[in-house]
Amino acid sequence: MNSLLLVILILLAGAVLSFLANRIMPILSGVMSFLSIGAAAVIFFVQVSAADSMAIPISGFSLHWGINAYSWLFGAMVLGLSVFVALYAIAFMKGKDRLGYFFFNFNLTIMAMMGIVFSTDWVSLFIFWEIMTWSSFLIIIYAGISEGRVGTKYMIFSAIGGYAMFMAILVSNSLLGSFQIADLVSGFGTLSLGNQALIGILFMVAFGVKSAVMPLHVWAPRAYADSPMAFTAIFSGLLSKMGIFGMGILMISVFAQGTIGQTFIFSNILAWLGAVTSVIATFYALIQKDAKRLLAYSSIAQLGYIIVGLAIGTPLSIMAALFLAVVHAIFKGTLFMVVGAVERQAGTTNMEELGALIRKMPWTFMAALFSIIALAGVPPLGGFVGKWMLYESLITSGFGANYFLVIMVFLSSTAAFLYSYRFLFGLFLGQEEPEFDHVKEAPAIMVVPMVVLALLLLVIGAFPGLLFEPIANAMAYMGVDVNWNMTVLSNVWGDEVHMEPLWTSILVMFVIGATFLTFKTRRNTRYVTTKDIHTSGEIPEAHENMTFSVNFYQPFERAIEPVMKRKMDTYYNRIGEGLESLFGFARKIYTGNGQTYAIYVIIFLSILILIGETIFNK
Amino acid sequence: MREKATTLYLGPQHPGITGNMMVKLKVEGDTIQSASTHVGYLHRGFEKLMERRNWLQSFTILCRICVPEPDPNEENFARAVESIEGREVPERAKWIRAMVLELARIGTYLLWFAGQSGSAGLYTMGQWSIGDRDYILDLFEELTGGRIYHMYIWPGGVRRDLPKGFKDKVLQTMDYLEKRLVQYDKLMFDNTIFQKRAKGIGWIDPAKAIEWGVVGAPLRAAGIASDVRKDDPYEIYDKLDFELGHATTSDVWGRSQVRRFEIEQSINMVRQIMDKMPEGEYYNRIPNPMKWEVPPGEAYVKTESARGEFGFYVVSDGSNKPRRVHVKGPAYVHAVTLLEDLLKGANISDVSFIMNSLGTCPPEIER
Amino acid sequence: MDEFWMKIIGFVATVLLAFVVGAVYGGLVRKIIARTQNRIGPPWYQNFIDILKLYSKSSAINHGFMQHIAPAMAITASVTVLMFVPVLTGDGWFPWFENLNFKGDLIFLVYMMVFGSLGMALGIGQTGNPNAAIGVSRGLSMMVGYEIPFVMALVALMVQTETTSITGLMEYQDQHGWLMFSSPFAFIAAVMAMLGMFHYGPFDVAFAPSELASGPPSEFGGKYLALMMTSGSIFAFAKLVLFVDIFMNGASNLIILVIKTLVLYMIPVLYGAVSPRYRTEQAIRYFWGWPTFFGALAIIFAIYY
Amino acid sequence: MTDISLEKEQKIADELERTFPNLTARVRRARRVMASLEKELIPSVLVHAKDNLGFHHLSHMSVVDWIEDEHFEMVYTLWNHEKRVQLTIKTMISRDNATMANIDTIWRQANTYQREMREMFGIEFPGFVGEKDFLLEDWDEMPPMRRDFDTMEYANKTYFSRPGREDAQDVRDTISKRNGEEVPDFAKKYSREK
Amino acid sequence: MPNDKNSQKIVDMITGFARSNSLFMLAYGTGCGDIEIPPAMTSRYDWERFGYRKMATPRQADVLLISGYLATKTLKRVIRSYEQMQEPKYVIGFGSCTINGGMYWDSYNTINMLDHYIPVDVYINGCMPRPEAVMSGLFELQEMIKRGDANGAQKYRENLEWYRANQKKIIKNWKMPDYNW
Repeated sequence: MNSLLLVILILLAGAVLSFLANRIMPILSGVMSFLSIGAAAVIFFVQVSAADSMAIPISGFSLHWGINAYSWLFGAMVLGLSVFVALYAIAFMKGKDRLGYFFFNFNLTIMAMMGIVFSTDWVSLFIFWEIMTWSSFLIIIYAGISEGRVGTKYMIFSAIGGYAMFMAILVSNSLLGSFQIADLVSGFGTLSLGNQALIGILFMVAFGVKSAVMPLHVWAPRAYADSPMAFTAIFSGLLSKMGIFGMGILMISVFAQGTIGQTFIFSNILAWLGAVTSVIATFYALIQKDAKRLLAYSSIAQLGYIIVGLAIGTPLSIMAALFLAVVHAIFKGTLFMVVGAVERQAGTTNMEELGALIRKMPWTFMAALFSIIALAGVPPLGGFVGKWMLYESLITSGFGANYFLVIMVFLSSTAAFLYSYRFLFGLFLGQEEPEFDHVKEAPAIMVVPMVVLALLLLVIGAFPGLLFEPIANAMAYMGVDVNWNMTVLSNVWGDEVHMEPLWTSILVMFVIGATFLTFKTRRNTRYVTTKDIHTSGEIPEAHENMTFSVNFYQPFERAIEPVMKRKMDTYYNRIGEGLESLFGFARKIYTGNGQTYAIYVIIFLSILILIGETIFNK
Repeated sequence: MREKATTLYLGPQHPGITGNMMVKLKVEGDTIQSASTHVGYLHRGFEKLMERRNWLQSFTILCRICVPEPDPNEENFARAVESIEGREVPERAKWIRAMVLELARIGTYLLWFAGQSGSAGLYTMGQWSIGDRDYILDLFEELTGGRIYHMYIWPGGVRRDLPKGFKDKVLQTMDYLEKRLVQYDKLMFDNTIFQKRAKGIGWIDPAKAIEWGVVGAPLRAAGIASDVRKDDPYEIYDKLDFELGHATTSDVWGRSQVRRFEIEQSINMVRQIMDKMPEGEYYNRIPNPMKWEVPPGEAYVKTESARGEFGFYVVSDGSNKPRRVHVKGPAYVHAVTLLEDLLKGANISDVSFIMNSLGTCPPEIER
Repeated sequence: MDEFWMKIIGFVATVLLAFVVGAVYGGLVRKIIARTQNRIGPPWYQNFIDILKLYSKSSAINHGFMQHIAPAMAITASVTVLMFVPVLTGDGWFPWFENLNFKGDLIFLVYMMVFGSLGMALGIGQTGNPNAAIGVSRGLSMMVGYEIPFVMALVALMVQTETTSITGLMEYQDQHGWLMFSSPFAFIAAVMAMLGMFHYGPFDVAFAPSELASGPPSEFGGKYLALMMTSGSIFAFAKLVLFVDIFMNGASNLIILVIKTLVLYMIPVLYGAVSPRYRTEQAIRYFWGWPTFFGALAIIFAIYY
Repeated sequence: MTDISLEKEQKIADELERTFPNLTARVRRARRVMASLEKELIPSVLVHAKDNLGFHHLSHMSVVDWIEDEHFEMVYTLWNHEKRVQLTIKTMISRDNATMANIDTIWRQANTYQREMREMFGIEFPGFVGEKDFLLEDWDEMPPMRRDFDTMEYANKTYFSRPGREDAQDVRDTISKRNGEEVPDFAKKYSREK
Repeated sequence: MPNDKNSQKIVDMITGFARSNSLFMLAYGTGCGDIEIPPAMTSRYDWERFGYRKMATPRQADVLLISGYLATKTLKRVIRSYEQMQEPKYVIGFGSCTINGGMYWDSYNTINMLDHYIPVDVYINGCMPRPEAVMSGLFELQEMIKRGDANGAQKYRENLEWYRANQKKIIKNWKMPDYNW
């Protein structure tokens, strides 16, 4: 059997099996999911090769699947992270109800993502895209309808994206007469500029929704924060990367063919959108008090960098974007798992209440620390490599506006230190509170995936070449040639950063320093509790809060007040209110019941298929 | 369940606090939600101790009530005793007393410059002004024998006459200080950063100021010309020509302006005093200090100290010991209820700044 | 093998030099500030005594693992930054200094400088002292303020010289003269940002004693404080050398190095001695005002250079 | 201030006596008016003085322990900023179960005074809110400012005292011998052993 | 050789030199004596010449300067601050009131003998001691440190029970964390 089909079928079978296994024993359903994803991963990494391709004929039309270096990169990312998350999810979801429902959709989402990666024609990509949207939507509403109508928001934006993609596919088909992605790439140059722009914008809206670009990001923070954390790791780490996957195809290969690629305007607008997204999202992230929402905004900000990198379009910047995409999947997946572990163990993720979990959950802290260092882009971990390439590519691009773009990106990533610290401080550091005395380290089955992924970041930091190789292959497939070296970063001006001496230096100094601290007057070094601090000689009473955790960055908030006054969300809400009053009857459709939504989704699908049929048969 | 707001202890062991007291702050972010002043770290029970000491012995401990500016204590108590007893004070003694009070005021303002600028991080100013204050202390040392505690003003006059050549030294010091003031202006008052810090901070509602018990420079900064030296003149202040500091902004900046103006006025007043001081007796001797009895009576006397109205309520029951001495320093109101009000909604950065601008002096709160 | 040992010797020598010069500068600064304040001030070697005294403290407390290793992280960052900044150029008196330094990259250095602060911030966070946490919040907020003009200046330099490495910048300066003059706006922006970087002057709000007691290092004493001070001395020196390298074409021998760094160091020190401190948001607004304007000007200047 | 006409002072005293029949007011000297009455009327007199007579400033508030007569004397000192007159209002309250009306609704700063009086004299102010500890901490003896509290006895009981020298001899010589220094001439004239 | 007596002597000399020439004082104005500290610190007397410096938190300080009388409420805070300091640490009693109560000998709220509550290394008498006296006291402390006589902290550790008993006699509500040296 074709290995591509095998992967998809195993994942699908896993979905069905885990749904059924729930009837026998709830925990089995997680195990089934994990096993199927593991098996799919094994097949993917062992069996799948570039030669694999297949076509599934459906009523005179066939869906084409294949694999290339670019899609292999994303496929590897999806399955690689999913294995860890699925393992984590077994323990995380233990004891919750409706596990069958959860794991069914969980597997289905991963299957859909693999399907997207495998698709070589727009139709099958679109089908899997919609499956991905629905299954993820069903998981968002798994916990019930929340007050912000998160699911509705997500569905509305996804529908906009879906329609946009559908339109784009139809337009390109009517112009070029083919659904093949490769045909769009080769034929794009022949289209008129207006058509190029139309197709480009429509596709960009479709992919932009999933990767939460600035005006289309509104659904993301709450959707990320309200899903179960085991899924958010996938949602933010991978699902958003599908948008990047599509954008990558467009930006790297499609646009390069057309005149639009040469006009700069399109890619520059996108790059600035990406940069503005990252700045604003970063500012929002650092005023959040819930760790989940902090990470959600941080995801949006990080996706902003990736978009900047893609939009600039130099080899180094594309490499940076793809590198960041992979690293972001790893560290953000880990961080959401960390938050999930904290939520499960301590019962809350409110950074104003939590504190001092470092002594109770040291391994989780370690995973969080490494991921945060990678997120902040501080050397020597993996995040730095991506950031460095992004900056260098912007600075060496030789285009005036890009120099200011680099300042925007830098502002966002410096401000990211603020929320990075806030995250670690809010959850793991600060005063020990008696109400969290009972908290214990998460079960090993949750800790292991986190720690393994965190260590992976360390390895990537030391040997970025491990990641450069597949990325360079993918870019070569897309027609961009890059040189890469195992441990040396270099830009087009010939400047280099050597990661190995850096690592040596850091390691040696750190060991010397730590050894000195540990052995100098070791006998007289004493551990004291966090209650024994300098409080101006006073002894605080038990009920008094000695952790500074509310409005942590208020001075900074005051400085950025002018920017923060306007919130995109309120505009949408106003539009939404206007629409709601206009179409009062539409409210009846939103019953707030997940199953009704599922019916709508099915109706939606059948309408789409009907439309598709009529067009195909033309 | 712990409180939402963070508790910050500003003091007693804290560089930002004036003296030894504690302001407990509840903060969210860097905005203060509520503040409460806690005192008692310096409580020595002066009022109780004075019940056990005779009238003259009381003077030795009295001056320790407010450390930065001990002379108004002595002068107040002396005047209270004189007013109860009806004792005449020689004219020259009155002039000398006024001189001592004004010198003390200059010294205190110099110390205040250090506190106000130090709380804003301008340490150079403090180094200069405290160094210059030492010249005033030198004058005191020559006049009274003590740098800080003088025990110089007694009932019936002052303890000693001015030493030889003292007048010239005083005038020289005043000339020196006047020159230094120009440099202080450059360093502190003309500094834009200082102005940015001070303007609009610690605003007292002028309409409520009197009712809240605001006195002294903060009240004058609110646009209300009120000064015990003018309103209820004591010693020879009605014979001196001086103006009051005036500002209408009612914030830290206004208070700085008022004090800056008044230190100049005090220098002028000292010059006037040295100029107009009559010759003659300096001490209307009391009979036998150890057996000296003061007839029954009571008096509430007040002085304009550098921080504002400083009051003494003294009751005598006819014995050789005071029946009751009650001291009311301006900080008693400023540093407790007023400070708590002003800090609500203020920034953490401004706590010590506001506190200094009110002239907080904990020992006079708790005595 | 000889080369290897030469490198090790050079490594130790550079670190020692940085520490000694940094600590002497610390002493000199105290002396100079004392002079502006009409005082004699401590002897120039006072910082050595202080550090030695702190090392000889016989007891120490810590609140947990993170606080324990935080100073180690700080010194790691300082030394690593130093390693990537060319201390001396050309045929100096000490040939080791030149060979040792890796080819430093500016973006890398900007990020590496944060490593130590982040480590310290984590250690400080574990102490649970609210004053320290407020200090960290202020320090990090202000960092966002001054990094922007600083990076703008760096970007302007990189664009103008078409290199991102420090050695590249110095080679450019060998041919075209000091960047301080050929890129004046970048220099102005960088120096204004430097005021914030050294935490002197109006930008010491993170350590404001009258507000936060000792601020971030509130709970650090004895050996921890000693290692922090050592790291601080090295870091201050490394930052100065970095500035001298990118704007004044480095130094070929120690005397010139000392003169150049000292002159540069006096800017924040003397400005600091006569300035009260800004509140945090005022400081951020300051950095996003004129310095950023000059930074933008510098970039525009560099584009059309 | 040679022209001492006590007109405005007399007017205030008359006005007060007219409004409160039980009140006795007298002018003591220029700018000093004193009034006394029973304790129940104190809040209304204060409100009247503040709102109608212009005494906005509460200068001072005190209490005197007349232990022989078994009562406390409450003293309120007000100041009129426009007319520059000081009004002292006095009343007597019983020493056992001493209670007094709470006036911190009239002047906020009275809060502080009342906290001190509660702590130092044991006077209760019904309806008064304020932190219990003001100057003292964990004090469980008699309120210390009451005249029957003996501070010396308490100090001897509680604190260590360093024994002093028995003889009252001048120690300067001993010190100078120990250090090997000469007593300077100017110091000799203060010596008790001439 | 670390065990060698002579080398130990040299080490002691160096640490003694460092410790005595770098005295960080805890910024704690416990009483009215604090008014003479600013002159001593500032341009007239300038004690930074000798390496003295004020430190804001006890963790970093070496010297606790008890500037004057201690009210019982302050005593509790002083003990807390003292116990938070790190060894070697020294205490200077400043002013007559720390020695025998001074003029507050009969007050109900001030302690009379400081050395019964925390170990005092140097007393400075006078009310108020002039800045010169303060500095002379500090010189004395420097000499003691060099000689190795300033071992108050050791005394405190060894006689902790006695000190605790004295302290608890006055401080009724004892809610302090344990002393960790």
